[in-house]
Amino acid sequence: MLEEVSAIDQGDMIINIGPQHPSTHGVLQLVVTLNGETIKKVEPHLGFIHRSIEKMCESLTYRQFIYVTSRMDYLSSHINNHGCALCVEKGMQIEIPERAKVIRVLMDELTRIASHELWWGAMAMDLGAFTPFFLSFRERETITDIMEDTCGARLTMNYIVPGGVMVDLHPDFQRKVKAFIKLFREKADQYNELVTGNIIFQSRMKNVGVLSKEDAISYGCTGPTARGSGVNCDIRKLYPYEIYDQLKFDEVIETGCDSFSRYLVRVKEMYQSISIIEQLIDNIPEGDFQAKTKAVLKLPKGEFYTRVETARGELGVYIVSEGATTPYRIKFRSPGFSNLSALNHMAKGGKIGDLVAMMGTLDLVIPDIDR
Amino acid sequence: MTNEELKIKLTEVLPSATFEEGGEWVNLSVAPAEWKPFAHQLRATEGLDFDFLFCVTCVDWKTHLSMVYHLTSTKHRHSIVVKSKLDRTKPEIETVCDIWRTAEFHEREQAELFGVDFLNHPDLRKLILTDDFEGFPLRKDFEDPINMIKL
Amino acid sequence: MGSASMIVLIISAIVFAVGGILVSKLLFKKHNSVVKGEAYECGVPTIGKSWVQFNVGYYLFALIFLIFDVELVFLYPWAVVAKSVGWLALVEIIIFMFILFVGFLYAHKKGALKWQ
Amino acid sequence: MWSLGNITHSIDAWLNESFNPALALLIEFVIVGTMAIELFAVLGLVLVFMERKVSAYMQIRVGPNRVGPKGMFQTFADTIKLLLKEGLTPSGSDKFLFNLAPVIAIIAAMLLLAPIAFAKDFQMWDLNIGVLYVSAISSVAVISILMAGWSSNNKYSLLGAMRSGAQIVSYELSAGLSILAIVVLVGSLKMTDIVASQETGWWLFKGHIPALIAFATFIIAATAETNRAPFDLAEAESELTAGFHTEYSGMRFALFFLAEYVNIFIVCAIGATLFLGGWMPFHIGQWEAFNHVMDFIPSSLWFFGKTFFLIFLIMWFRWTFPRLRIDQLLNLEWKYLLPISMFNLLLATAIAIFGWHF
Amino acid sequence: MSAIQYIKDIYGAVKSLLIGMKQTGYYFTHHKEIITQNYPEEKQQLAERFRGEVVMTHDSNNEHKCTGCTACELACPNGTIKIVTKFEQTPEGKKKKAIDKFVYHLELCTMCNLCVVACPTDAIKMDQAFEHSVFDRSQLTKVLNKPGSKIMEGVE
Repeated sequence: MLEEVSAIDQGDMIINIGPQHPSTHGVLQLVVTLNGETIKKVEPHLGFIHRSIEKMCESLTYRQFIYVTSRMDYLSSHINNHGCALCVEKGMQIEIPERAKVIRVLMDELTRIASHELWWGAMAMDLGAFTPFFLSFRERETITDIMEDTCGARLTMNYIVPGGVMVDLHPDFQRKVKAFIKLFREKADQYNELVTGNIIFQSRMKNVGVLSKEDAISYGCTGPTARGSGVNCDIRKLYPYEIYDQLKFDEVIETGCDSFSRYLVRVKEMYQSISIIEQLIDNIPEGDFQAKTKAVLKLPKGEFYTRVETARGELGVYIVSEGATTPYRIKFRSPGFSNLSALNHMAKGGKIGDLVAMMGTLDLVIPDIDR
Repeated sequence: MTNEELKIKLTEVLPSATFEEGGEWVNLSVAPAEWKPFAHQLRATEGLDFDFLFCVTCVDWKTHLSMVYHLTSTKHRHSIVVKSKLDRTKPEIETVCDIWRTAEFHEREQAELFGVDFLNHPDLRKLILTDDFEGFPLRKDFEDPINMIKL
Repeated sequence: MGSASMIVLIISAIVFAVGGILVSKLLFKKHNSVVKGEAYECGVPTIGKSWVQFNVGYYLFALIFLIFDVELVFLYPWAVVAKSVGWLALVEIIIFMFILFVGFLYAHKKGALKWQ
Repeated sequence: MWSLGNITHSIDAWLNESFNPALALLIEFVIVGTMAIELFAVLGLVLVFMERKVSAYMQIRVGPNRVGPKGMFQTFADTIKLLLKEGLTPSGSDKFLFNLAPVIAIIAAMLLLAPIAFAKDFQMWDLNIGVLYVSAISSVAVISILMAGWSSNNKYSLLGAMRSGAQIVSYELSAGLSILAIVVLVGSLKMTDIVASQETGWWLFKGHIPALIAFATFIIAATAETNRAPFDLAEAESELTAGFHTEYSGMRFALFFLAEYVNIFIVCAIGATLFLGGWMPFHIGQWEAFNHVMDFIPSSLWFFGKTFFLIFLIMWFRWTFPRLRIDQLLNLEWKYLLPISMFNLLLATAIAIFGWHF
Repeated sequence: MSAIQYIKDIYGAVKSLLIGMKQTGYYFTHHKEIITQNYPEEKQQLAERFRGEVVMTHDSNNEHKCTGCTACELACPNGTIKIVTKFEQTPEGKKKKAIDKFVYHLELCTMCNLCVVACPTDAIKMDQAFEHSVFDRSQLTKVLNKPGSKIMEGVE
């Protein structure tokens, strides 16, 4: 508080962006010190929707806790579940069938596209263009429809169980996904015309929120945020899980280190995800979708850490087990939390308008940060 | 570098470190007092180059607290887990946020949820909880006055 | 209808605006509370005063504007007669614009038009 | 032929016959005032509805479709809602200025109606410095924004007001210069003269390149002066929540909202008058038959058609483009628009003096 | 900045803006691209697997399959389900455990499907109903077994 008072004496202005602000996409509070329009300091205040998911999971069984994690990063809920299930499977040493692996990866990539679509629209809206938001929701809607067909829910699917997936794919799945791929390829190029090539968009994002490679590593940034700074950190490539090592896809890396390269990484990632889906959609192996597991899961005593690549970066699931049916301690290393910590560094010297662009390209999902 | 080579190298850097068996990564324990210089060496030593701190956790073992740092090197792609036992009544450990800047937020989070005091941390205010919150919610003996599940 | 229309329009604007506000005042019941009177700042109390000394960046533009706006006012009467005066008007304005443009370039070089 | 001009003349004549001149004048004033207020109300309703529908169709939605046929009465319902809302005044604000600001905004918008020629012989005040009058009055609008932003005792409002100040004063220059290009071609500041000069063709077509450039600059500057996206920095909702009118609610907010839309109408009307010939029908040189058919369409329809076309253009901008940043916005003006329009004025002068236009 | 570059910049900028306007102009003129559904009139066909709420299936004889084993209650992460059991007299005179009330708190349910998976007799399933809004929260607490219903023959 003292610091803030002294800042005011110097003719600076302290302004709250959030908790109820259109561009924070949730209840995040940023206390911004301004000099005119120039940002001197950004201080995030978190916890408005902190639910202590880690504590909650300590009282839930290994089957139950997975569903809670859908509520963390709700836009890539399926990938969160995936990470948790992988950790339990690692502890229990469950070998899951090929079919389940492929289904999981397919759903992961669909979720990633859905998440990036939403980010794309919201990002455009942050910069003041409304139309892309509605356009991106059309494709996202197609994906959620596919999800709904198979998983029974649109956002928090809870489709993954330890040992595989909950139910088998819907008979229409392949047809609908193929239709989606066609639609996506057609529309995504249009969107690039509307947004990516637009001079105002480019000038709003280029050389804004510069995060050098060293800083990105030091701040623990992962996912598209770090890849926009030239760090290769794609978990799917570095520590492949499921069948990612058998797939052909590129890790998208841009070396511009600014908002625009982060933007490009996400846009190009959508195309990569589409190519992954194309590789898999005709090659879903027959067989079980779920491995036989015991009714009550008990992880052996020990510590287990798995990581997956969510739409926002690296999600780490760290389970400390005492051999009971519930985890002794569980920690989620969420990507958004680390990415947010770099915001102050990036924002210094920028304008308020830049701050909005930066938050847009960091793709913050507040429940993911607060947990 | 394989885990065995890593162990040898780490013993050179810190002879007093004790290794734990099991797990996919090298697990080692250090005393809280030794942690800070050790962290400096982990970051700076040629061949180790642990530049990426990806997870900072605290575990309440009822008798003591234990800090867990997950480190990896973006250059050599090897990872280690460093643990440090803390006294439960007065948990104190040096901050590492000048070495890995991501630690600033992670340490603030652990500080308020477990009550760990990170010495020399630039800004150890509450990040998630309200300023007047009492207690450390993730400790095992914490009782939430309002429990939604026990209706 | 001439310049009287200004008065008519001002009166009708006031009638419209004040009348609208008064009508709406009649229609709702006022509930006073302290929270309602607070300035909106995303739901948290404001830190410090809002009426602060402000960055000079905005004012520089206002100053440069002043110079150019005066120039613009000079141009209006010239524009009306330019056609009848003929090519002399063109020569005049080229000289005028040249001087102005040099001044403009000077301001630009000095960085007055750059948002610091 | 049916025209608004004839109607006004006959009303005028009838009033002067029936009453003594002073009373007749007073009645005329009342009629004009009421019509101005009505125009305001109708414009507000129509433009808001239009904006919603345009944005909806651009965003693959249907837009308002519940109240009335195709949602026609949606804005009407919204107006009633705003009437019934409590107008809050923040406790720390400068109450006098806070209440005055929306009234000033409305007055500025209303005064701009005076020189606009809505149809043939249908104009309130055909003053001989019509264009200058428009430039002068339109700068009053920024005062209301500054007043609102400053008096609200809110940091967002203050920032929005400051931005708006810097923005509007900057863009006034290129707006003025682009208007001047036409004034040079016409040789008069009078609205009727400007319209009359376009009988053989609109300036946009017969003014060569300078008119085209002037038109483009005018549209950009008009968008900026009315605080519309992509230049809506004063109320950039993703940065400043609602900018200068953050603290306004109920009817006071509605007045700002209305003033914004009426301002759009007015700048578009002026744009239509200067570049698209105002109420003048579309004529092509010697094509007598074609011109005669065009004459058959009432002049008021021509005027409103052109104005609404320009309004649509401005709406199209809004729903396509993202917002500029404040320094980019000023850069655009001082680095691009101002030098271009200065150069353009020289070009227009040369064309006017040597008679190179059609 | 050279003059040619200056003009090129302007040309590129204007071109990119016009391309963008072409896109929105396309949607403005092509009304069949509209994806709005007027909700109460046009209801979307929900997927057959859509999870809206938990229901208990009853056949025409008002019989259900629930044995009251509480597997679902244990599986539920939120404490959504409470099973109240009672002892019933079978015709042979033996006492048999059966459900009295299957209480389901819709307001706590997150539709995670774990109870349905856990049920050994397929007594409960997910229904597609999604219009759950009520004026009083207590209406969201439901009893799933219909009054007077019995357990189906042969279900253990």
